[in-house]
Amino acid sequence: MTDSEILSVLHPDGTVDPLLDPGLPDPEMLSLYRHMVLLRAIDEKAVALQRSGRIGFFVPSTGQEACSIGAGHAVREGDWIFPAYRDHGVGLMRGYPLAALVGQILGNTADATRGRQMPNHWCDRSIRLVSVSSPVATQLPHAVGAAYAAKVRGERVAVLTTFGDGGTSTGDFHAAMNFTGVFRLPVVFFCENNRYAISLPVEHQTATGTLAEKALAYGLPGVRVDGNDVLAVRKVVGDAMERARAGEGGTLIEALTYRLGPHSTSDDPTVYRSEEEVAAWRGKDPIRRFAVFLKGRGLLEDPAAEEAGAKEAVRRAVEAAEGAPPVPLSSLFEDVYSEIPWHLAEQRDSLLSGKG
Amino acid sequence: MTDSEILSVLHPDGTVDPLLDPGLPDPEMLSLYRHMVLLRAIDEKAVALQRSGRIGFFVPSTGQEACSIGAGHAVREGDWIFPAYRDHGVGLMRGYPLAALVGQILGNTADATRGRQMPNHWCDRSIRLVSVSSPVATQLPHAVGAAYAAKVRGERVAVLTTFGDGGTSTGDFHAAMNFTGVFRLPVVFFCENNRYAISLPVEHQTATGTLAEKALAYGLPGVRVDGNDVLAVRKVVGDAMERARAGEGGTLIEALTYRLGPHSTSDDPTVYRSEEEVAAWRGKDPIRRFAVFLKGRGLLEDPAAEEAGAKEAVRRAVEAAEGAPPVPLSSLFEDVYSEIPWHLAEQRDSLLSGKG
Amino acid sequence: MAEVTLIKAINDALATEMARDPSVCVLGEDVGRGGGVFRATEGLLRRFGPDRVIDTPLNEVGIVGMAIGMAMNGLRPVAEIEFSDFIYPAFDQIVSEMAKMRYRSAGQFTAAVVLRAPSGGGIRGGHYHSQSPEAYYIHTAGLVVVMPSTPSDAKGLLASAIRGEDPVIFLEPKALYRTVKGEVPQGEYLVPIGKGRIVRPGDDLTMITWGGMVPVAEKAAAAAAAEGVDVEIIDPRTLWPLDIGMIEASVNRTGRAVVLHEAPRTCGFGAEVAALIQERCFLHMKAPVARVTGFDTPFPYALEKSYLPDPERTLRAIHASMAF
Amino acid sequence: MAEVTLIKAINDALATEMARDPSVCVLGEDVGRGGGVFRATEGLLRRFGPDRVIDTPLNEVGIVGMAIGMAMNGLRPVAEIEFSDFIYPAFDQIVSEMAKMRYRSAGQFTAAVVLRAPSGGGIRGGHYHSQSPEAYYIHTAGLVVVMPSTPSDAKGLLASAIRGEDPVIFLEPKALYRTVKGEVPQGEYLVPIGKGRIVRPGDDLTMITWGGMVPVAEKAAAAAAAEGVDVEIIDPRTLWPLDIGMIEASVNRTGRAVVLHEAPRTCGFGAEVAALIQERCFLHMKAPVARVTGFDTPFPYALEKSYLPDPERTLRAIHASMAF
Ligand SMILES: Cc1ncc(C[n+]2csc(CCOP(=O)(O)OP(=O)(O)O)c2C)c(N)n1
Ligand SMILES: Cc1ncc(C[n+]2csc(CCOP(=O)(O)OP(=O)(O)O)c2C)c(N)n1
Ligand SMILES: [Mg+2]
Ligand SMILES: [Mg+2]
Repeated sequence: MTDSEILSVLHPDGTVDPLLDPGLPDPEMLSLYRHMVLLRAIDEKAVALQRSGRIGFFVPSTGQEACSIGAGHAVREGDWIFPAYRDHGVGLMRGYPLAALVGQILGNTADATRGRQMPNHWCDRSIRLVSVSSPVATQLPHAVGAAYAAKVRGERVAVLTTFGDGGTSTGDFHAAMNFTGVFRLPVVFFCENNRYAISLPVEHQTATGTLAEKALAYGLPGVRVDGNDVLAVRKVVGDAMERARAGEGGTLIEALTYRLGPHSTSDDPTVYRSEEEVAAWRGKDPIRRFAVFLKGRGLLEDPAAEEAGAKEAVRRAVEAAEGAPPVPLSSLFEDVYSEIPWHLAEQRDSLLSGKG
Repeated sequence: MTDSEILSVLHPDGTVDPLLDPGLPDPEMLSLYRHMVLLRAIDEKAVALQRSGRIGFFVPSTGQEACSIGAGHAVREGDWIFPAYRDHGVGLMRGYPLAALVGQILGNTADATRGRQMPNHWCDRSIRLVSVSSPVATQLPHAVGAAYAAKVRGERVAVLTTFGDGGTSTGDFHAAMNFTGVFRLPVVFFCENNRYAISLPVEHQTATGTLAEKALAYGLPGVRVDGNDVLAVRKVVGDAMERARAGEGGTLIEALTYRLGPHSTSDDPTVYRSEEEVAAWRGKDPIRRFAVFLKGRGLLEDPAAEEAGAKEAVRRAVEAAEGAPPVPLSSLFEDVYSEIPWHLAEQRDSLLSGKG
Repeated sequence: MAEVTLIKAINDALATEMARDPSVCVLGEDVGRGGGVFRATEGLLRRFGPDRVIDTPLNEVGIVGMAIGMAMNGLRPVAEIEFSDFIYPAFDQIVSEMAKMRYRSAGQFTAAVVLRAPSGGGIRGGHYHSQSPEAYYIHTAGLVVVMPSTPSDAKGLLASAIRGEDPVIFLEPKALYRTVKGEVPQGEYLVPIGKGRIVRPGDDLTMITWGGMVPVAEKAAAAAAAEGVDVEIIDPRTLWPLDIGMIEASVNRTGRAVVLHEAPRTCGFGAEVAALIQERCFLHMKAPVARVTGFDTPFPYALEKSYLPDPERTLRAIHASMAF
Repeated sequence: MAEVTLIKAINDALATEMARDPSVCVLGEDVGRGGGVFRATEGLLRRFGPDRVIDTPLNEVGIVGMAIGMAMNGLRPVAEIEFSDFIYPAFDQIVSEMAKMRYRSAGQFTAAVVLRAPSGGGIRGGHYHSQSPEAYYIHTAGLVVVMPSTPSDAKGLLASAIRGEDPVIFLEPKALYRTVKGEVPQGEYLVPIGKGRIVRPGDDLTMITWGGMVPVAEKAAAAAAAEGVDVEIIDPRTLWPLDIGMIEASVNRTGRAVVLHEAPRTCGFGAEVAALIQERCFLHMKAPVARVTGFDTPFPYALEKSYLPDPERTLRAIHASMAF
C-alpha cells in the first residue's frame, strides 16, 4: 500500500467494496450504528448541560463517530484501551455503560472515579479502559508498557491507543512509536486526523504529506483510512489488532476525519474555520453515510426513531444520575497514596472539623 | 538518492571520486588534516590529564575526527553552531583557540566560562559556538530558534547542530525536526552515528534501517555519508549548509562512523563491544585514510612529524593554562541573573566572610 | 484611564511592547489565528504578522527550546504555554537550559525568554487546568517568577519582564482574567520586577499572598477588620527574587504572619516564606507563621471549592494566629 | 554479614527482589549489557534475561511512561534514570501521570513504579551530574520520595519501595556509592518507608539531614561534641511522607534545629522542614531553624567544594544556633 492511499469500504451509493468489507454479522452492524447514534446524542446532551452550567466542560466527538465506534468494535476481551479525551466512543462500544459515562460527566457519587476529573476523563478497569488524561498523548507510552507486560507474559492481546493529529507532534508520540518498534510490541496507534489541533490546521502541524508515513521513522507500518467510514475503520483497526495479537508488532493508523463541532465547550471554531469547509464535511456525516448502507441492506428503517430513542436513553441516564449525592468531602484526601499518610490525615481532619 | 546509499569520496587506494570531490584548495585540505591530528592529540592529552586526576572527566572523539572536522569546515562566518559534547572538532575547525579549549578543560581562570562546567562544555560567542549542555539533544530546538531569528531578519546564514545516534530517540530531536520542517528553517542536523549510545547498539536504539530516513517523517531530506571520510563529510555538510543559506530548508545528515575509545573517561567499552569489532574499525581510521590521499597528492610527507607537532602544541597549551589561578569564590554567585539579587548577595557575603 | 480586565491588560502589554520593539515576538499553540485560548494574543497576528506571532505545532519542548534559540539570536520571545499544567514536557528545557544558559556560558549567551502561562484554579478545570506550579520554578536557580493579581500589575510586570535580561516564568491567575477589572495606564507602562505591593496596610498581622488568592485575602481581611483585627496584605508580585524587605518590615511590626496560596502546602512557596520569616524575624514573632494553602492532593474537579482556600479558612488562620 | 558498599547494596536489593518476585523488572539506559553506568544493575541481565532487564532507547519519557504502563498491567518496574539530572524530559510523565494515576482513577489504576536515580554532588560532575532535585518531587502530591545514606538502608528501603503500592522516587547519593561501607543483611530485608533514623542521639540541637550530607553532619557533630555541644542527627530516609514525629520529639527536647542539604536553599526541602518545625515546636524554640544548604546557583564545576556544605559551614550554623 502506498502512503497516500486511503482505505474506504462504504461507497457513496450505499454499497460496499466487497474486497474490503470486514464482513460483520447484521446485528453487529446495527450495533455499530446504534452506538454512533448514541454517541452523538450524548454529545448533544452534554453540550446542553454545559451551556446550562450543570457541568463544567465537555469535549464532543460529533463528526468523528465512525472513528471511535469502528475502532472500539475491533477491541476484544483482554485487549487494553488507552484513549484520548475525545474518544468516549471507544469505551462505549466496548461496553462502558451509559450510566457510568453520565455519572463521570456529573462528577457526583454516580461517578466511579469520585468526581476527581473533568468530564471526558473516564476509565473502567473491568474493560481495561484506562484513565484519560488531559495532557496530549501521555497515554501512548503507557500503552507501550502495558503491551510489554502482556508480551512478556505471552498473552495474545493487543493494545489500542487513540489520539489526534496534534498528538503526533508530541515527544510522547516519538517515544512510544520508537519503543514499539524496538521491542516489537502489540500496540495499535490510532490517530484521528480531524484536520485541526484546536485552531491549528494539520498542514501547519507537520510538513509531511501524511501522518501515516511517520510510522516509517520507527520501522512500523503506517496506514490511512477514511475516518468517516465506520466499516473501513473497523477493518483497518481490526487487521492491525490482529497483527498485534499475532506477535507481528505495532501499526500506526491515520484516520481522516473532521470534527464538526467546537474543540470543546470552551472553543469558538468560527475564529479559525470557514463555514464552507464545515458544510462540506457535514455532507460527509459518518452516521448518515452508514445509514444509507444499512437501509440498502434492509437493516435500518427509521433513523429518526433511532435518534429519538438514543436521546431518550441519554435523558433518562442523566435524570437518574443527577439525583446522586455529591461526593463526600473526606474523599478529597483518599487515593493520593495507597494509605492516608499523617499530613493528609491532618489536612482532612482540619477541613472536616471546620478548623483549617 | 536512496535512503541506504552512503556517500563517500575517498577511495581506499587514496584516490577520490571526481564527481563528489568538494574540490578544496590544497592548503584547506592540509588544514583539515592538521585539525584532525590536533583533535586526536587533544584527546590523548585530556585522557591522560583525567587519569592523573588533574581534570575530572573527558569525552574523547577519537575515531570520529572526520565528522567534526569535516562539518566544522563547512561552517562560514555568520553561521551558528549548536554542538554536542563530543564535537570539540567543529569549534576547533571554526577557530576556537586551542588555548581556550584547554582552559575550559582545566576550569581555572584560563577558562572563558569561569570553570562553570565540566570539560567538553565549551562555548565562544565570537564564533557563534553555543554553550554545550550535557542532557542529550537539548541544543536541537535552540538551533531551530536561532535559525528562525536569522530567517525573519533575512540573513543568509545556516545553523549547524550536531548529536549522536542516541540523540535521534529524544523528544528534542522530534520537536526540532518537526519545527524545522513546518517553518522551513535553515538548520542542518548532523547526526554522528557512531553505532553506540554508551553501551546501546544503534540496532536497539531504533527499528529503522537508517537514521537518515527519519527525516521523511518531518518533510525534510535525509542523507547518509561515510563519517570516516572527511571529504565526503565536508561535501555533504557543505551542500546542506548551502541549501539552508539559500532558503531551501533543513537537512538531516547521518554520518556513519565509530568511536574508537570509551564513551567518556568514566566508561569501560570492553563490557559491551568485542575486540574484533573495534579492531575492524581501527582499520578504517579517518586520519590514516586521509593521510593516504594527501600523500598521494604530495601534500603530506611525514605524518609522524605532524602528530608530534600536534602533541607538542597541546602539551605547551596545557602547561601555559595550568598555571592560571583558580576561579575566585565570588564568581560562584555571578551570572545566575543579569544582576546579583539580594539572596545571592547574602549567600556570597556569608561564604566570603566565612560565616555561612 | 480605562477600566479593563486582567486579560485585556496582558493583551495590551503584548501589543504595546511589540509595537515598541520589533524584536518582540510571541509564539505558542493557538496564539495566532486562534488568538489564544484565553484570547491573550487576540489581534496580534493581524497587527504584527505571522513572522512575529507564531502558531507552533503541539510540542512544548519545541516552543520553549525555540524561544531560547530566538533569544540567543537577538529576538525577545514571549512564549505562551496554553495552561501552566502543560508546561511539564518542556521542564527540561526550562530548568536545564533556560535557567542555566547565562551561568554556564559565563554570560556569553543568555536565554531571556518570557514564558507566559495561565495558572491556578477557579474555572472548574480539574487536575490539568488548575494547578499552581510556582514552587518548581522558584526552586530553580536562574529563573525570575512573576505573578500579577491586578490588571495594571499584569501590564506593567509583563512589559518589564519582556524588557529584562533574565528568563521569566510569568504566571497569570486565570481565575482573575475576567473577574477583576482595574485602571491600566495606556501606552508604555512598567512595574519593576522584585518589588512587592502593599494591598492593604494593617498593624496586627501580615498576610503574604499572590495571584488568585489576593481577592480571598482581601475578603478575609475585611471580615477580620469587622472583628477589630487589622491585617496587612502583601502581594510580592515578583515571587522570586522576593521583596524580602517589605515582608520583614511588616512582620517585625505585626509579629504575626499568614501565608496564603493555592498550591499544595508541602514544599510550596509558603514553606520558603515561612522559613525566611522565622529566620529573620524570630525575636518579633508572637505566633508561628501559618500557612493556608491547597491540600497535598492532586487538584480535584468536583471538590474544587473545598480544595481552594477561601475567606473562611483564611479567617480561621487569622483567628488562630491572633489567639496563639 | 558482609561489609559492602552502597552501590552493592542497591544491586543486592534488585537481585533479591527479582529472585523473589518474577514481576519485578528493571529498565533504563545501559542497565542491561552495560550493567548501569554506576554498575547498579551489574549481573542482572545474565541472571534474569532481557525480558526483565531492559535496555531502552535514549528517551526518559519512554522509560517512565513505559514503566507506568508496565505497572498498570501487573509488573513491578524499577526504572533507572542515568543521573537524576536527566529525569526532566520525563517530568510530565512523573507529575502528571505517575503521581496522579491512582487519584484520578479513584484507585482503579495505579502506577507503582520505582524510579531510581543517582543524585547529588561529589563526583566533579558539574551542572548536570550533581543536582539534588528532591524538592520537586516532595512538592508533587502522590509521590513517595526516598533517599538512603547507608548500605543497609539502601537495600531495605529499595526492597520496601519495590513491594509497595505507591510510586517512589528513589534518590541515591552517588557520592556515597563507593565511599561508605556497612553491614547489610543477606537475603530479603526491608526497612519501612516513612520511618526516620537517629544517626546520633544528642541533647542540645537537632540536625536533620539526608543522603550525601549525613557524613558531613556526623563530622560536624563530632567537632561540636569536642566543644561540648551534643548534636542529635536525624536522617528521615523517607523524605516524604516525612517522619515528623521523630523530628518533633527531638526538637521539642533540644529547642534548636539545623537542616542540612545539598540542594539550593530556596524552596528546598529545608524550607518545608523549617516551616513544619516552627509550626509545631514554636514554644520550645530557642533559636530559629537554620538552613545549611547548597547555594541558589546552578551546580558549579570548579567551585563544587565551596558550593557543597561541608563540616565547617555546618559547624558554624551550630555555633550560631547555640549562641542565638
Ligand atoms: C501537552 C499539552 N499541550 C497543550 C494542550 C492543550 N490542548 C488541548 S487539546 C489540544 C489540541 C489537540 O489536538 P489533536 O491532537 O489534533 O486532537 P483533537 O483535539 O483534534 O482531537 C491542545 C493544544 C494539552 N492538552 N496538552
Ligand atoms: C537526556 C539524557 N539522558 C541520558 C543521558 C546520559 N547519557 C550521556 S551520553 C549518552 C549516550 C549518547 O549517545 P549518542 O547520542 O549516540 O552520542 P555519542 O555519545 O555516541 O556521541 C547518554 C545516555 C544524557 N546525557 N541526557
Ligand atoms: Mg485534531
Ligand atoms: Mg552514539
